[in-house]
Amino acid sequence: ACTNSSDGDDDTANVSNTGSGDNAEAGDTVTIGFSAPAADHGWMGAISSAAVEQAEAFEDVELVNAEGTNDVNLQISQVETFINDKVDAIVLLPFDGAAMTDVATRAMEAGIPVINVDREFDSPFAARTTILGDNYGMGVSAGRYVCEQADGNTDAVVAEIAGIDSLPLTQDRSQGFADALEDCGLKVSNRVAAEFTVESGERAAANLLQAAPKIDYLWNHDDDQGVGVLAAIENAGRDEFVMIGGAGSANVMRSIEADDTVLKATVIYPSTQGADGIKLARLIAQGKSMSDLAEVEVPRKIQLAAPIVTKDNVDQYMDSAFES
Amino acid sequence: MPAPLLQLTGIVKEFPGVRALDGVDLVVRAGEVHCLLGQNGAGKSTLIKVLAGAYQPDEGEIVMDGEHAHFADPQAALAAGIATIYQELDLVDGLSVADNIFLGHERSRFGFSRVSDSNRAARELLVSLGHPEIRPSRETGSLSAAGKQIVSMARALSRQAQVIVMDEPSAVLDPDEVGGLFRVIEDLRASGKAIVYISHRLEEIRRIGDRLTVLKDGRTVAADLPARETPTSELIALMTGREVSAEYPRRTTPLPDAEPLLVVDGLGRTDEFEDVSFSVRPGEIVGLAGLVGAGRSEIVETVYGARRADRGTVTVDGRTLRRGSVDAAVAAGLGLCPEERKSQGLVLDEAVYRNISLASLPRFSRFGATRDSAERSAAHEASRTVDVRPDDPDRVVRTLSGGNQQKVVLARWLLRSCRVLLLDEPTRGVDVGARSEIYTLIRTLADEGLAVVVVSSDIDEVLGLSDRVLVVADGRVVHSGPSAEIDAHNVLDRILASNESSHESEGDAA
Amino acid sequence: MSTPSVTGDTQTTEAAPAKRAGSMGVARNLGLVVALVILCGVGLITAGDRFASTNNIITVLSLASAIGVVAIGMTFVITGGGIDLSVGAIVALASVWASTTGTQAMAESVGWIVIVTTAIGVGIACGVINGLLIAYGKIVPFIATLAMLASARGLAEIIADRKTQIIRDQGFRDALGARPFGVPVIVYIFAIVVIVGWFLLNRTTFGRRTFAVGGNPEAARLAGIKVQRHTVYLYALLGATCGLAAVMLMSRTQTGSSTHGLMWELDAIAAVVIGGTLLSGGRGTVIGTLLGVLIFTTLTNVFTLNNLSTSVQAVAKGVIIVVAVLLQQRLANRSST
Amino acid sequence: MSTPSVTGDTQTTEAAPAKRAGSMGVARNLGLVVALVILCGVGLITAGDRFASTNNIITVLSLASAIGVVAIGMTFVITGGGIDLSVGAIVALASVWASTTGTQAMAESVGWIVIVTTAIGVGIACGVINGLLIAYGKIVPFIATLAMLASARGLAEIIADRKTQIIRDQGFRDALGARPFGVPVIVYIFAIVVIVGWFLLNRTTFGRRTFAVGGNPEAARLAGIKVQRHTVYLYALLGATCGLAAVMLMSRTQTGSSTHGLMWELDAIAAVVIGGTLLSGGRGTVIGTLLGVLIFTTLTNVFTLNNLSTSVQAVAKGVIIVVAVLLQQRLANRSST
Ligand SMILES: Nc1ncnc2c1ncn2[C@@H]1O[C@H](COP(=O)(O)OP(=O)(O)OP(=O)(O)O)[C@@H](O)[C@H]1O
Ligand SMILES: Nc1ncnc2c1ncn2[C@@H]1O[C@H](COP(=O)(O)OP(=O)(O)OP(=O)(O)O)[C@@H](O)[C@H]1O
Ligand SMILES: [Mg+2]
Ligand SMILES: [Mg+2]
Repeated sequence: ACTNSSDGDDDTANVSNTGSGDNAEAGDTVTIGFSAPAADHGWMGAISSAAVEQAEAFEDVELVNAEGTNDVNLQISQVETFINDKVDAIVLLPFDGAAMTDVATRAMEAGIPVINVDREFDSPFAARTTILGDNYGMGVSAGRYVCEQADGNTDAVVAEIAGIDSLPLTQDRSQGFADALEDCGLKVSNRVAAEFTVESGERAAANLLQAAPKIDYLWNHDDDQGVGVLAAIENAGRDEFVMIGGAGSANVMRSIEADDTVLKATVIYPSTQGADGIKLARLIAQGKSMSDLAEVEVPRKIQLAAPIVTKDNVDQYMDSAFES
Repeated sequence: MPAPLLQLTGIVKEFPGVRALDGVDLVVRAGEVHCLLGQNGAGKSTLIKVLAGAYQPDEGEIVMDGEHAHFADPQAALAAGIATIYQELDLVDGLSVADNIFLGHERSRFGFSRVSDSNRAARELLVSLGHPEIRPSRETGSLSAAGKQIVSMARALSRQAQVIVMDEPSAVLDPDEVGGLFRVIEDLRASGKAIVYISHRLEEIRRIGDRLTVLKDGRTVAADLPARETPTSELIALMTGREVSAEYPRRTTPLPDAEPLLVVDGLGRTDEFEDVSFSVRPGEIVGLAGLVGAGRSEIVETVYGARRADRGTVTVDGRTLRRGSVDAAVAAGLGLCPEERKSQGLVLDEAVYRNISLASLPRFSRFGATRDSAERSAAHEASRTVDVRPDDPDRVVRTLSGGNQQKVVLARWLLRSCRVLLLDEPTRGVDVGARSEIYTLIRTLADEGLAVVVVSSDIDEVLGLSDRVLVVADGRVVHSGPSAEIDAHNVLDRILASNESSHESEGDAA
Repeated sequence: MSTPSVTGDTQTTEAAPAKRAGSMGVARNLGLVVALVILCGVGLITAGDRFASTNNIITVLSLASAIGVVAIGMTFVITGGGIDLSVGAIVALASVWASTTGTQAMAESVGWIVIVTTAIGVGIACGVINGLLIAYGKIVPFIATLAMLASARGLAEIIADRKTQIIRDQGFRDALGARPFGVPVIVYIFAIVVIVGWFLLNRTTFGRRTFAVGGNPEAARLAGIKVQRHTVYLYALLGATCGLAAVMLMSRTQTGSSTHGLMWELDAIAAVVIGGTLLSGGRGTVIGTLLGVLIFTTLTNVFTLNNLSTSVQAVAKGVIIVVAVLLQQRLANRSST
Repeated sequence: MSTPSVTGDTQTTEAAPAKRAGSMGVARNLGLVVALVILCGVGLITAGDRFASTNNIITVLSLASAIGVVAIGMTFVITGGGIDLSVGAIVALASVWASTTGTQAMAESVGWIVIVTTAIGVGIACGVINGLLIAYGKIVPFIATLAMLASARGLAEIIADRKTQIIRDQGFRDALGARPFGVPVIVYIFAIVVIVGWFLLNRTTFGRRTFAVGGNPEAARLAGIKVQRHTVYLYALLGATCGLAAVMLMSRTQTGSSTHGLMWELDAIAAVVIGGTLLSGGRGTVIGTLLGVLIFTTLTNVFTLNNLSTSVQAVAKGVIIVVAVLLQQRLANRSST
């Protein structure tokens, strides 16, 4: 997921094999199957690239990378191929967690540990370990930030630009946002959905800005489409509101740091999950533990935090931001 | 005798599975009308397509003006001075008349169309063809077949060519229009152009031709015959290799005195035809005579339900048909052999036998599953009765010659046992030999008790074939009576009389 | 194993009537067979046993099954001169409708067949609406089915409330998840649909009329065929196959979701067209479609086995499609002359 | 404000020659105009000033511009009897190629025009490849451009490494971001493309030949038109408009990305077809396409102003498309009889 950005040696923001202890040492070579949705937006692209780069960084990992797809039928067959191939572990970021549950269970039954990334399966038996971001929590973080800024003003106009609306994760984010806002007596007055792409973000935002002539707070679910959203805001010459991003791309972090746009904060949705999935898969396949924990097994579930990033703490997160 | 303007020797053209041309020689001189004769499928159209650069010959050579010529594409032939009127109307329906005429050599300046200029030039051409009523700006698709044929002619003339090839230009024209066509051909001949003329109507060849070449099965069987003097019997023998009767088969038994099977009463469609009433008894053949554009096709199509009647009724065997419903007509035993074989009749990419059986599928199926062999053999038999060549029921219809395609459409309705048969131009483009067989066939069907309605632009044919004739002019029946009591001259007189009486109705009747 | 036999059997039978009609012979599918064989060769060379294993073949066939059933239905619509962009959306709607709590509750008391009939019923209903809009409303198929695409997916989202619906009915899971002789039920379903589809298109009056309606609707009408009604039947048939595909997908994923069948319209049409069915109508081949589907799924499988990057896969896919079609043409031409 | 004038002007001029050719008169677009007016009426009633504000109108026009330019190019290809599924992918590839660091570096020394010419050049190149495959390779347009769709997007991903490339060239930003008389440059570009497209289709030899090639390619060939070469020109033209659309999109988003233009193929074809251009070729209207694009863009705008949920939007969109087309037909029929 990295970059030609500022200086040369932070080249491995998401990838590190300089971990602690024995885990960094090469063990038996393991084959890991990786399948994810189509990289039709930056965050997903970052996830996949990070996973690939992470695997390359390990000399004892051989990665089999299936074609990214938004067709669950095809993704199921990819996992079946992994099972047929008897890979040592499968890292699976499902297009739709529930729909992939059955095949993941079959993989587990075949003795192949499945590491479930980002979109959770429907059954605890389908994965050895689950590592996921907190979609609901993202919404909550963004909502809390708005509440904080509004500081008791219950008349504030809050707008929301969601991602692909038919995905359950989008629903979770919106729900979290709505719930957090409700706590301080606010609600979303205008909501549109884009498609996680720059162009769709621009399109949706352009219309939204016309629908709401005055906005106080705008939460945009995804920083890739956010590039387009910012372009639309600039095109419309609007600056009366505070915008909050989502996911935490490097572009956005830099812009928060520079503090020269309406974008004042973003909520992190780690793009390191794919890479972490690979790491965990390797540990599990090689029978190792997470060396920072006393526990001898890799945990069942790791949920990543969805912290809010503002000008004040941006340097803390800059390194883990994904370049998109 | 002038030197040959164009000389083709040993032309061979093969299609997958057929040797369409098998060594054809043709010599055309300037200032003559050279007729090309041959049965359906003899290779006439293929030959002229080779000449026009639309096909590349496999063997043989073309010499034009004393020099070897090779036409890699139609443009090369056009550039060399050969313009062609193709048998199938090759116009673009969506374009205006003027655009079609100048397609490929548009009147333009820096790529911009000079609309008024080309409209003016188109109008001049159309006027010189005797058709000032066709507006150059009219959409070509809305013209009748005859109108399109005129546009094709105008297009060929617009090329200022040395050689003009005409493939059955008269097939869709009525006698009046053919007269106009011949005047144009005379002018061209007088100005030293060469014309290659194809027709199945021998009397036309007598009138206009200078010399003729006869093709049979892809070979030249006779060349350089004088067009006027060669006896008809000899020509027919050369073409077909057998004797053919030139007589119309007359009724042999008296017409049974039955109730009419088909009764049309007060039928009308706004702006097309009005107040058409007639009845046909079983065993009777009724002919609709008239000039092109008179509305005869519209009448039979409306009877069939393919167009929705605005007024009047159609009754078959005492039952009135639902308006505008082909289903009802077919269920009542009607069959229509439509006027335009390509657009209305044939599924071009299907095999011959499947086209023939199309209207009779239920007969060849059990529980919805087709009985292929029964279907094929029945269809094959039907195709033999009309003499489809080559005799191969599995051939894709698209690869048949024009006349043979026409026979396939006809065969469809022979196979389907219907009670009332409506035939619109059944012999268009059909050769002399097959034509007389089709006449016999129609007569046989009538004798078996069918009621038949025949539309044809060939007045002699209508009169010869039918028991009773209706003369249609301008959407009205102007005469009705036994066909024995009227001759071609009288028919034309009545049409003219009606035109004079309704002088104001000028419109564009093309 | 069932592929070779399915392909082999029907291949030869289809060849027969086709050959009789001029240049439409075996040659027509020869190039596709060669392309598929080359693809398998590449798979064998690059992935060896992993490619040729029974399991892998079953994986490819399972993947081909649901989309394959839709493609067979699409073959009829395209042969009949139409097109349908709404198939993916119909699959989604059918899967959602058949997996609502209401349907599942009913299935519990009546039996899993309720789920199946609901899915197929919804598919047929959507197909009939498409057909009516096209045949009687005279809306061009592209637009009518585009409208259906938007509406059906929207409706699926509303019904599912954008959540993935899990199928808990054990009867359904058992019946459709079974694997007689080690082969999943859905592969048998696909095989049956191919055989029935082939028979319907080539050996029945329905098929004959489909060719006529697609080849020249005016001629078909004047020959007494009820063109409009037939058009409705065609879209209803495709709708039914979409419903069936939804069932198959539900069996594979144990879910109903408004995101099922995303982009299937393009995949299905591509398989049909690469198989040799003319987009302009009047010419269609079930076996060609089967080969088209198998080529696309095998391609993906070989890519996965070889661990190509997604972007490189996309580029390669485009190039391979072009090469396969060119190959197909050259072979067809050569053997017809 | 520029919409009414653009529409108005060309509308009346188109009516003239159209009327000459039989039933193709004003009536043909009347239904679309009525649909658009009704839509605007709904917008006014439900969103009042927010809808009618200058800013909102400019927003709608800006949103219509890039896809509109592609749709005009698509009108030519479809009128000429083809179809192009790769437009969105070409837009993406052109935008990515024109925004690489290499191109931007060159732009810095030579000028922003480098970015523009690169984008249009890439577009033309892709179009020419499409055209060659279709005209000389004899691959059906659907398949050839589907292959291009896969390859071009894959290549765009490889070049961009799946990252969004920011355009930093100030010259480009200034030139294309300008707003003479308060209207963005891209709206002027769209207007010019519509006018030039109208002229090209209706007033030039090229246009006549396009109708002929689409309406009856065999007749066109026999009339001495080089059908194959013309086909290549048509796809190249569409490629050029895709390149131009990429430029417009880069100006609006300040980025080049492999995800630009996702699904534009369907949107563009839908606008063209709803405008009245026949998918079978031979008949096409630039003004109809313009109206089609405006209808779709206005629809989304009105939906957003009313804060409808995406699912409801989808259902409504499908229904509105059907109603608009039916309305269009009824009006066209009534005034032509
Ligand atoms: N494209 C083609 N493919 C295969 N065979 C063809 C093709 N075109 C013509 N033929 C065959 O070539 C032979 C000659 O056909 P052609 O059209 O030249 O006959 P014709 O003399 O013009 O007949 P008609 O008087 O009926 O018009 C026929 O047997 C026909 O079936
Ligand atoms: N599709 C059409 N649109 C507009 N006018 C048409 C159309 N078809 C035919 N016409 C007109 O209707 C009139 C009757 O034409 P038609 O050729 O059908 O008459 P007909 O008596 O059957 O002549 P034919 O001898 O050619 O069979 C003509 O004026 C013709 O121009
Ligand atoms: Mg001929
Ligand atoms: Mg007629």
